[in-house]
Amino acid sequence: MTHIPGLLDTDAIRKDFPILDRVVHDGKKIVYLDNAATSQKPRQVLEVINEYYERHNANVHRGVHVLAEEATALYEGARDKVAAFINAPSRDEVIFTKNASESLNLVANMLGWAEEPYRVDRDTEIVITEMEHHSNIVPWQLLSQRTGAKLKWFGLTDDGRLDLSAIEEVITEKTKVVSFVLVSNILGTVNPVEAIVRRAQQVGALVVIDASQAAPHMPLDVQSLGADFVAFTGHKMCGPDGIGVLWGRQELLEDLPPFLGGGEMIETVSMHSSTYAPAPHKFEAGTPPIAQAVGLGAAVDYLTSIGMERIAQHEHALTEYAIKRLQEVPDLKLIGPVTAEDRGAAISFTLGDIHPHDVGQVLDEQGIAVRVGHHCARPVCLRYGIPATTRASFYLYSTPGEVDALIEGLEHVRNFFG
Amino acid sequence: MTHIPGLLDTDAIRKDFPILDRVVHDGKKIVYLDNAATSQKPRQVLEVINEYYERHNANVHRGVHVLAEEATALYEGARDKVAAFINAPSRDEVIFTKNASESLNLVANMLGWAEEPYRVDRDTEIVITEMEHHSNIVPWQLLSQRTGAKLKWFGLTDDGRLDLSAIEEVITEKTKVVSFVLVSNILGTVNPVEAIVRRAQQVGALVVIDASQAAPHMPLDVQSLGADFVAFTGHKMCGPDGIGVLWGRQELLEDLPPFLGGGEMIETVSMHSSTYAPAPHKFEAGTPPIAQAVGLGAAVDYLTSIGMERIAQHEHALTEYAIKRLQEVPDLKLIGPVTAEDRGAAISFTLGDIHPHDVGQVLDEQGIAVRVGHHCARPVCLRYGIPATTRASFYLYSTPGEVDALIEGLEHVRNFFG
Amino acid sequence: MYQDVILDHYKHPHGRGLRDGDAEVHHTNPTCGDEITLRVRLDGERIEDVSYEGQGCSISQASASVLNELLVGKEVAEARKIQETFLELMQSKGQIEPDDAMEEVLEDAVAFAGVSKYPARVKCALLSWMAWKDATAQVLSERKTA
Amino acid sequence: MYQDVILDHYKHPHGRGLRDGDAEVHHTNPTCGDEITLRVRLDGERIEDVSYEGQGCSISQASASVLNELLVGKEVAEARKIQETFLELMQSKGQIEPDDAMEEVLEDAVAFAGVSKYPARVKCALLSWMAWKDATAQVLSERKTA
Ligand SMILES: Cc1ncc(COP(=O)(O)O)c(C=O)c1O
Ligand SMILES: Cc1ncc(COP(=O)(O)O)c(C=O)c1O
Repeated sequence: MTHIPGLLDTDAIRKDFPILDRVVHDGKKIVYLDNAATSQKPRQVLEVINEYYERHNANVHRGVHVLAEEATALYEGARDKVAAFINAPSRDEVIFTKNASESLNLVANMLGWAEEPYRVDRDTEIVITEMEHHSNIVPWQLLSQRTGAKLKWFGLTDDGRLDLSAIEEVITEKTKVVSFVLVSNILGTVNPVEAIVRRAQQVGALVVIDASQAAPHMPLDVQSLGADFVAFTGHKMCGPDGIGVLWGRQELLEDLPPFLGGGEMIETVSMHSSTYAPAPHKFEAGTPPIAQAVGLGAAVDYLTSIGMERIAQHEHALTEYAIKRLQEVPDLKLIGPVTAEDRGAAISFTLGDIHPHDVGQVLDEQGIAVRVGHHCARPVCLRYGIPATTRASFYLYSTPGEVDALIEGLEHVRNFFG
Repeated sequence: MTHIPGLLDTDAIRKDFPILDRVVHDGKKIVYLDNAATSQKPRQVLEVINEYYERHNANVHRGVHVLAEEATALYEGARDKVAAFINAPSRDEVIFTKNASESLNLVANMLGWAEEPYRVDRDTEIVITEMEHHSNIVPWQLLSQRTGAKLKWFGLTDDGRLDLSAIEEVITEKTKVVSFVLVSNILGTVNPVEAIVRRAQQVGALVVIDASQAAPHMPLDVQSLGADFVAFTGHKMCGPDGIGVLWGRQELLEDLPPFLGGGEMIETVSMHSSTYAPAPHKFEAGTPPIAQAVGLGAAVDYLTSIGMERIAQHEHALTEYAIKRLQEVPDLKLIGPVTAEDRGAAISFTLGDIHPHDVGQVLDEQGIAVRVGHHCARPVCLRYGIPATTRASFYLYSTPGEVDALIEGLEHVRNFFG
Repeated sequence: MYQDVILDHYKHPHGRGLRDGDAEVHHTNPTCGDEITLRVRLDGERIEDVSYEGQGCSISQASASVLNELLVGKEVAEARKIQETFLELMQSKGQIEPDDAMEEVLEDAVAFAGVSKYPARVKCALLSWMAWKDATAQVLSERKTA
Repeated sequence: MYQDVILDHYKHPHGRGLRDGDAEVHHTNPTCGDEITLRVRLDGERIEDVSYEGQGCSISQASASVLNELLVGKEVAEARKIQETFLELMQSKGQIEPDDAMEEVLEDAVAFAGVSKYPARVKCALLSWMAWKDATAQVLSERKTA
């Protein structure tokens, strides 16, 4: 085994993840390198979810019976945990959604229906970037189509970074909102938050940060980010499916209109009109993903017990090693930053003329799970003139041995199609 | 034990639900009569969810590795199961959402952004009823506020039924959409679908049915309902939290615009514009609640194995018995139909001057879980001039013994506050 | 949670009914339909009357009765202290075991200690107290602007 | 899934390149970026040429090559039958074990039987076939309106 400083004790950690023992294709132990798509779940999370359903399950809020009180305490307790995890000034700033996509759509819709000074309309501009996930592109395209606002974006440099050289022309006095990804899921790039936030604040634009690929992998402090909204998703951070988070600044959540209407989000309803509950409930219509929030709370506990700094360090060391090894593979071209600096643990590449679908399929035959395609970030592929990439992405349980397996696998791919 | 014909073998069924053995308040076995709020989950469902996370967990679609293929097959397999459960003409008409509230908001938003002939605008009318759940009121209020459309509704008769006497004046040529609940969660009323659908079709209005309290309790056949959209929610039908369903007619799903934008719902994205995937994917932005859909599939299998006809029969017999026994309690007044005909198994009542909160609390002390309040249907309370009700609601595992416990509990409540 | 003291106040409320006041407020607890209309009459700094009418559960009813008994005749400053102590007790999630000092301040209101364990009911107990606080603030601010 | 026949067609594609045609279509598989531009030239009912250019994975490339080899020279009606048989095979989720009759119709294309087990790849195999169907329909409908 390769020795690399900074790694976690993955032998111990891997014991927490039952699926990592899974054997596929007649006896090959799975090498799961598709963590940017979704993470695996530790026993600690699955047990909490089960315990919830087997002992406490009820609908939350308003119940006077034991189960309803327990369920409410667990659900709201999860909100406390998430608030602490992201250093939110107030727990009431944490809204549970179904995924990061809903979180981002929520913001876009709020701003479309908002009163001044927040309202996005035909005289205003929205700014995103060319490296956004579709979930941070399409909501703004829809908002722009529906309000007449102009959609603008930052382009990319050849080495996979945001081109901020014309920042003053992109973010202008007309800009109402700037939404960008903290860590790119396709390029791995970690973006310079401060420069963008500073300019946005100069012109009074709101800042939305898509932290879907950051929250799982590094300490996240919404206060030091300086953004107005931060979105992320549970399933990529050891939590269950079906749960996402939107953090928003309290004053904004108070001022902005609701999105989905229904049970739980109201204060009082008559046939003629309704008033809304204070945030976060105003934005949580219907029975929320209760067990999933509780599961996310357990995931946050799990990650915290290991330490987000330590996880970031582990992934950084692994990324450095992976980049080095990948560069040894003939005809392999990295798409995105070619060093581990300001970079997350998702690494995209092309391999000569071999189509990523074929790369992925032949790797899969060896038990190696990577993702191929445009990774819901097609504009990046267009930008670099490629149809797709192969992406390997790591997490706290990934090992140098798995990087080695990937490299061997790629050699096999080259021989196969060579 | 009281013998009542038509009941299920609850001894056997209850063994499937671990939580029903839960003991609360120093030794009292729980009597769970809050099923209209949420149902309990059988082992069979919890095991499938666990198995999903422990063996198959991956993000769906587009993956070429084994786990991604398995996850996709399980997720799409759940869609097949749900389609069969509601007799949908096509599996592609089944959209997974996070809950019934999202399903209803989805329809309201689609109609607000739609082109003619579907578009709801200031010259058109929306019709609902006074017995809707807030989740089928607020989305239409928001749509009406945002488009200028007029919101109208059917009132209620004194005995808890829809007052359809002026149906021709309520549903008119201007009506674009009629949305109503199939089974009321507060009154228990089963509404006359045919009469409403007939009139709506006469004037060319779309029909939306909120089947949240129907899908768990009786055979549901979207084709024989004759509606255009049907919404329901997983957690009330033995499924997990965080999953809902919207069924819609294929042509409509093709014609109507998307709601949430993001990954999975697109066909192709460039910075300038995007095209959308065909339904159902068009309406499923972001990583869907995969494990939850799989769990709902298992719930549907479970319910089907027992038989929806048999479940309906069981609940009908139990409701008949419960109504009879409740009417023996002095000062108890049923809110809603006073017979079991055209009635679901949710029974609301008041008990003299004793506030429902006190009724619920003292029942809870005896281990009996009921819900108190306005049950997210405040207009019904306003209509009957009461602040709130106490509601007992039954499911396939409920027993006559639990009805008896409720009656005894109510006697105790009366003595306590007498 | 249903201490005898609470049941007693519920069955035989003190000072119920609306009488003359310097300010009136209407508070509701939308989740359970509890409502209260409450008037405060001040004589200088002294609370001359707190009159109220409303509907609600035993907890909210009894709490209004206790409030009336406790606050009428007190100086506003002292009443505020009582209100704050009561609030603290109710938000304690059952963690505060009232000691003698607290009992001296709260008198009958210490009986609500048990209610603080039931999050869904805390609002009921606080309804009249929040209404009182609001009404009193109104009187005082009107005086200032007058 | 990577039968030698498939790899062979991938490495040495038949009839690749764009030549004159009566109709041209451009199809894409947006999920993986596969693209094909395909032209059909008919001589009465006979398929005189199917020319194509595109990018994509080995499966989509090989499939276009196989299509060219199989369909050029055939009558449209027969080609349709081949296309339908191929579609059926690809949608079989690995359930169809091609028999001699099927092999006679599909020739090299039976090698794609294994691909049908991989839902994510079925679209790749079908891309050129759908494009051919579309282009042919265009030629025929233009003829009618002409
Ligand atoms: C009749 C009815 N409609 C809609 C809903 C909303 O369901 P959910 O809270 O799962 O969105 C409920 C349950 O709460 C209901 O009873
Ligand atoms: C950067 C980024 N943003 C947003 C999302 C959307 O997350 P979800 O699919 O959970 O909504 C993802 C993941 O798919 C992502 O990687």
